[in-house]
Amino acid sequence: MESFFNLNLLSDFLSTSLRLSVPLAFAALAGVLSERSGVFNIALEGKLLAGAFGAAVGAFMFNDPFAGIAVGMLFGALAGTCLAVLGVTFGVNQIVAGIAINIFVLGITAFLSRVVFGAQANTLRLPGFLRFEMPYLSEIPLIGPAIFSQDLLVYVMIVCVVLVHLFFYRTRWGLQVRAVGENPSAADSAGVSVAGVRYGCVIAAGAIAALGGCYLVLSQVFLFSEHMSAGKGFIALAAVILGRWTPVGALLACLLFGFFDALQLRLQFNYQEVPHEFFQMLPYLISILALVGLVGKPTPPAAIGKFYRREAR
Amino acid sequence: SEFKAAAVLPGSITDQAFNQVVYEGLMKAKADLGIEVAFSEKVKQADQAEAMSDYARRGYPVVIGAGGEFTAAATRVSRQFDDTLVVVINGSPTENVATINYNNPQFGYILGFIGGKMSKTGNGGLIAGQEIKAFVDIAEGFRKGWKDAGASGEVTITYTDDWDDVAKAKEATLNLINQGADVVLPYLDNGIVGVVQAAEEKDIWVTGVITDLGKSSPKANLASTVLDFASATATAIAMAKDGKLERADFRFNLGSPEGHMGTISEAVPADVRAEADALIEKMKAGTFQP
Amino acid sequence: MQRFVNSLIFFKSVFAVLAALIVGSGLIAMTGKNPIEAYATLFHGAFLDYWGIASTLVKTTPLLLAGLAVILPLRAGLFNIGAEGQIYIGALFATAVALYVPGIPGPLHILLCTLAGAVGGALWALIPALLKTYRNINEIIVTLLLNFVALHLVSFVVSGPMMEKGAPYPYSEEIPTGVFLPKILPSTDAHMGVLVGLALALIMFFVFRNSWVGFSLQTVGNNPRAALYAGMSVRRHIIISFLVAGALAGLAGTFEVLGHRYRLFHAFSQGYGYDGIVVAFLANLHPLYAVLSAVFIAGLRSGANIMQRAVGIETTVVEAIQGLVILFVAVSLAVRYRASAFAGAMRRRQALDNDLASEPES
Amino acid sequence: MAEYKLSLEGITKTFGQLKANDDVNLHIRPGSVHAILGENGAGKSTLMNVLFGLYKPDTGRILLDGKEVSFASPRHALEAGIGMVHQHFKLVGPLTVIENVVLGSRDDGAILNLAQASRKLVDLADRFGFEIDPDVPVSKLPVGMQQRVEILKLLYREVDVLILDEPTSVLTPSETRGLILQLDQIRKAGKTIIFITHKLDEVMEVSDRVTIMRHGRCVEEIDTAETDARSLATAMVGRQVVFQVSRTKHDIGDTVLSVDGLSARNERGLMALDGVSLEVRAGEVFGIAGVDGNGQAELAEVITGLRPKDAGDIHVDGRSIADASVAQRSREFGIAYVPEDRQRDGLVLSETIARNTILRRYNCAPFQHYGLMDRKAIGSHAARLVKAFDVRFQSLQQIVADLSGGNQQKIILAREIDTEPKLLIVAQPTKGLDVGAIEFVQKQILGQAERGAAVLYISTELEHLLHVCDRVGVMFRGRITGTLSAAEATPEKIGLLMGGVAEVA
Ligand SMILES: Nc1ncnc2c1ncn2[C@@H]1O[C@H](COP(=O)(O)OP(=O)(O)OP(=O)(O)O)[C@@H](O)[C@H]1O
Ligand SMILES: Nc1ncnc2c1ncn2[C@@H]1O[C@H](COP(=O)(O)OP(=O)(O)OP(=O)(O)O)[C@@H](O)[C@H]1O
Ligand SMILES: [Mg+2]
Ligand SMILES: [Mg+2]
Repeated sequence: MESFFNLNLLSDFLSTSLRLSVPLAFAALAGVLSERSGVFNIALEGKLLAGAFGAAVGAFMFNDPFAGIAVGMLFGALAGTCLAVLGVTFGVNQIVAGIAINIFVLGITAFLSRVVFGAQANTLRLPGFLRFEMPYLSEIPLIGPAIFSQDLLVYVMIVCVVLVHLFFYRTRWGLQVRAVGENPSAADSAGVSVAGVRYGCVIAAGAIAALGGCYLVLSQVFLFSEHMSAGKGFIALAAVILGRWTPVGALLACLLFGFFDALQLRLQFNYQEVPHEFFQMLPYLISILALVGLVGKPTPPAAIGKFYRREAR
Repeated sequence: SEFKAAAVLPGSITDQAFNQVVYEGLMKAKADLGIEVAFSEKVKQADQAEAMSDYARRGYPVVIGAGGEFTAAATRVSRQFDDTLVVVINGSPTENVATINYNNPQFGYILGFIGGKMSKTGNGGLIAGQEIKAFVDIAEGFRKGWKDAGASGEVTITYTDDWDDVAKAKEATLNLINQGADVVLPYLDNGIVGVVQAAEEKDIWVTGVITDLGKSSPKANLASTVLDFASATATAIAMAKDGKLERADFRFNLGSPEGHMGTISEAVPADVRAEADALIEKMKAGTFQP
Repeated sequence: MQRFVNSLIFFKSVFAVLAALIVGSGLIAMTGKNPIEAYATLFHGAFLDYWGIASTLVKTTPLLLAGLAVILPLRAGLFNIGAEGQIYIGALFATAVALYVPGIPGPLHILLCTLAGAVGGALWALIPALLKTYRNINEIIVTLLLNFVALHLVSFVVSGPMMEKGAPYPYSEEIPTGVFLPKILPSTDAHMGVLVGLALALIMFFVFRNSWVGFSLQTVGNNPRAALYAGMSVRRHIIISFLVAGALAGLAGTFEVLGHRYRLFHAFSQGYGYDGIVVAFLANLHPLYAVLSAVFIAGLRSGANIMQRAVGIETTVVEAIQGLVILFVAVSLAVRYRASAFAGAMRRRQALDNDLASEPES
Repeated sequence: MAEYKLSLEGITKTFGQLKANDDVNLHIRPGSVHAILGENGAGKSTLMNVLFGLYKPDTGRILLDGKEVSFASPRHALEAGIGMVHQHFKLVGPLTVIENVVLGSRDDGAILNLAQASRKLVDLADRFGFEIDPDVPVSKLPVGMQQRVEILKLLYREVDVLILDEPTSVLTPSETRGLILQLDQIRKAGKTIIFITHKLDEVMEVSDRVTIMRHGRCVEEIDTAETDARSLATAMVGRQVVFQVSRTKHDIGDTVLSVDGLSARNERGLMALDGVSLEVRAGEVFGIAGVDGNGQAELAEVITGLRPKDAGDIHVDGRSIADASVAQRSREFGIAYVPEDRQRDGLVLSETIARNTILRRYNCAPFQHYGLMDRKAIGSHAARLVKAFDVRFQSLQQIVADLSGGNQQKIILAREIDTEPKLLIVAQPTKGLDVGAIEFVQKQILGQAERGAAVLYISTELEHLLHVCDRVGVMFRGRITGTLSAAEATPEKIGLLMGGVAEVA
């Protein structure tokens, strides 16, 4: 228990928490963006994976992590486009479309990774982003090492959250997104292009979620492995709801999740005699408790998951 | 007719670990013996019995299930198909089924012993996907060896709940390192990569138990044993072809062609090596079992 | 006429499957295998071969029951993403009764296990239902999170208290042979569970269509305010629909254990609960179509397995093709509104006849 | 300048088999107020939706300033200077008033400046005598307020052509006056207004020209100066309309409903009812007047059991109904209720007509036996109701959403009245109805009183109240500020009470 109060350990612990939440946060932010426009995004998992694969391909081909980001975001955006075409234009049930995309991405990335990387898939060490210490800031005790000596993508994530927040509440288009997600017919009558807004949001969401995959590959493990998203997209989905469909809320939810995931690793260490499954349940149980504890009810965007067709009433 | 062998694998044949090694053994048998082989990878647990019986039905005289979780299904399949020999790797001894096992505590022990000698902090860490018997045996041996080496601290275990999640494995390792472990042993599939990366970054030792990490990571590898499932698989198939594989439990000890020491780091001093060698000899001779 | 329209709609899905397979054949060709041979194997293996049919039926059972567990609450406007967790807890309860309540004659014991499984699933579903009704907490997230909790709970149980001594892998002891579900195809794994699933689908269809329970459930789903006004208790509907859904999913887990696994394995479900969502939507929330879509997905899976074994096609290709098929079928179902405008017109026509026929004489 | 600001030529629009607009021609002069009249379901809203780019016509063309235009979406219509107030509000509930107002407008650049927009909006509202708080979420506003937001949204955009689809249906008389005066000014500024309403006096007052639609066709177009309300009504309905439903004398019996010191809260937790007491006797029609949002809706909801009470007591036939459920109140105590918001509360829009007619009796005989629905009984019941209430529909299996507003209202009324209730509560039953339908609805309600039911009639339309009620209670801020008998009630007296100016004992 003593180790908990050791400043270095604590700061390492916070740093682990943050790192575990970054991919979640990108995905959750993407979820917020697309669900606020009324498109349910169960495809986050697939987008993360597509992004991870793209990042690996880009970094491998061009030997440059920025190329990895570019290709990763492109692949994510493609997955997003696919969801938009199916869900917004064709009116395919968005959950089914999302699940189908997940399954497809899982198969195709595994298949193509064998084609692209061949046998070296798992020994490869791709160029990536390294942690750097911010001058002065990183010397602040506790949070300095935890927050101010991370790599580029962590800061990109924080900037993205702030940008999406400002976009939602300070810009004309953000207002349009919120309106489309609540009442597309009203937004339509006010001169907002419902399909346009949804396409924009879902494709952008694909690119943002892909950044989470880029982080996995370019900042964490420097290689691509099959199904490396490992269910993070679904946790992100929960974080979207826990964060009440707001960018900042979703980030907090992801941090909470990352915190308890890091904590469960630590608790396993400290209490070897307790069955580890109980610690592994912890992040999920805490999330449920957080929901119970929060006051007021979370109300999803009213039009979420609904196909909008003008002449239907 | 021509001899055939099939393997059913729970994971991906490119996982750099268990599944890949068994797959390689199958390919080795194909090349060495000139037989026909088939395999199914990433077979979900629910489909394992079905996959094995399907191969049996297709007339494969040998069907291999890669992993202890096949034991239950194997019993039923071999009951149903008299002409097929069912082989389970890491299975628990079962009537009518050939099981291939390693003397896991020995492998864990020797790594734990070397690790314990070399640890500065006295703390070691083990990382596994799930709590399966093979790993528990290795862990037990590792702990014993660690203690016998006279290390001061503890050996702790972390389960990641995912054999392939590289990022999670890496974070779990970093956590162990933060808590003071400076020798870690991964028992994972794809996840091993994450463990090795963390070890390299934090400049601590890793010990490999299944594959020789000295080949992929000479810098961080302290010592590796090789549970050469590939050879074991190929050996089993060859024996089966000659009709010599019995429906019983096979156990490979440390020091056999199928299970032996791998690379040991230059950093390990000669006296420790000598002590280790002596222990290995004793285990081989059967005078010592951890 | 109506039937003709329906069959057109059905065939549209068939065309979609064909289209997906054509796209997928590109992938197969990339691996150097012959797509036609591969597909012939898939189809034959899934629906024509005795063993293949058995394997399709085995997979159909949990898919169908999980699908029904998604459909029912959705009628009342609630999303049950938690079938997966309910499957685990149902299986846990059933296994416990199978292992620890001895000395009961076989059929009765099976019944008892089945009941226990249903109760287990229902209890697990009760948590989100109560949180929804009394705290208005989003049921999607609670059911999703509880899946992970259930997974770890079962994992704990089978690697701890319930674990078979010396087992190489986390699983429980084998259940007594007396509680094995009877087979429907001799010497295969195909068990009776699929018949139970079918019966339950029929019952659900009948209840939705003909009973006032179906009426009120649908009213609650369509307009809860109007439901209150109609004197329906929205809370009670939420709770009951979740309880029943949980029980259905619990049965899926139970039949996995009693039907062909014969023990409780760690992480045994591997996504049946999530597959249930696909089944439900491909069936357009219709209990009878759910039978079709469950058989379809099950066939795809078992056929794909056989294709992998017989032709040696990599699983990754098979996975990608499965995704393609679901995508294409989903698209074909969505493009239905043209057809359904037609179907709607037909319905109105027919209804008009009904109107005329039953107009009270004056 | 072209002779016509707008011309619609040969517009046809079908839904399934229904021709909602059938070769409609409409010509609107610049700077005029053009009224469109027609029964419920005549196709007025459909025509306007076509004009506004929401619906795509099957055939026909639209000319704006003499040039052919085609609007792919409302955005194009707005860009061409055409704006519309919809009959069924197009508001985004969780957004605030000001956010709804600026939504989609493109003149303030990328960054929202809500403060500045709010000032502009408040100025605008002041000019109309509308009181509005720009920062309240729209969903928290009563219906009347929402109507105002809809109108302000349009005015804020400063379009050239204003389409107003029943803008006055939930406004108070004084608000209606404010709007009409403003419309006059707008016209004087050279703008063109299309005005849809069912209130003939409004037509007579504001419009320059009137088009009358029936069954999807234009049947008449005439200068307002050349006609009068009575002939408009006749042209519209196709028969003579009695304007004042006259009350026949009937006996007033024992007390049916007695409400005592009733208090309750609204969704926001604020006191909506504050010690209301009243009594309604058999055969009596008791009217509740008041500006929308003063507790009328809550009163009805508490009596029917849809809203919990904080204090007070309710008796029906001398028995307390405090512990009775909604279903018991309806079935055992005979309380029937026609809610104000028919689409939100009274109907399941996506269900068939047949099923909606049994909504409140779905599990009672004869519609079910042993848990099973009796389709035949349901069908013949529905067929009887739609016939008796003259509902215009295509099939009983049609979903209610496809009916026009008036016909939806008739279905609710039919369903409620058919149970022969002891107490009938009706809230805004004539909202959005055409004159013919109003006459019909009022007759039905009076018929219930004559049969011996006690009727609680909530309405913001004073004239209707004065025609129908024996007594009128006026609500203001959750209290009944005065009760007047039919004889003593005048619009002036009630108007004073509605503003909370006087409290009459
Ligand atoms: N989207 C739609 N789908 C199907 N039918 C529709 C649709 N919109 C309108 N209708 C039908 O078209 C006809 C005309 O409706 P419309 O709303 O234009 O009438 P209205 O004249 O505005 O009536 P009201 O005075 O009640 O508002 C009605 O029978 C209505 O049921
Ligand atoms: N004009 C009519 N006269 C008599 N019976 C009718 C009439 N219109 C409808 N019905 C019957 O009333 C029943 C109740 O309608 P409802 O909408 O509940 O049908 P349903 O249960 O939805 O049927 P379906 O499953 O075919 O859609 C109808 O099934 C039909 O048999
Ligand atoms: Mg209208
Ligand atoms: Mg129907």
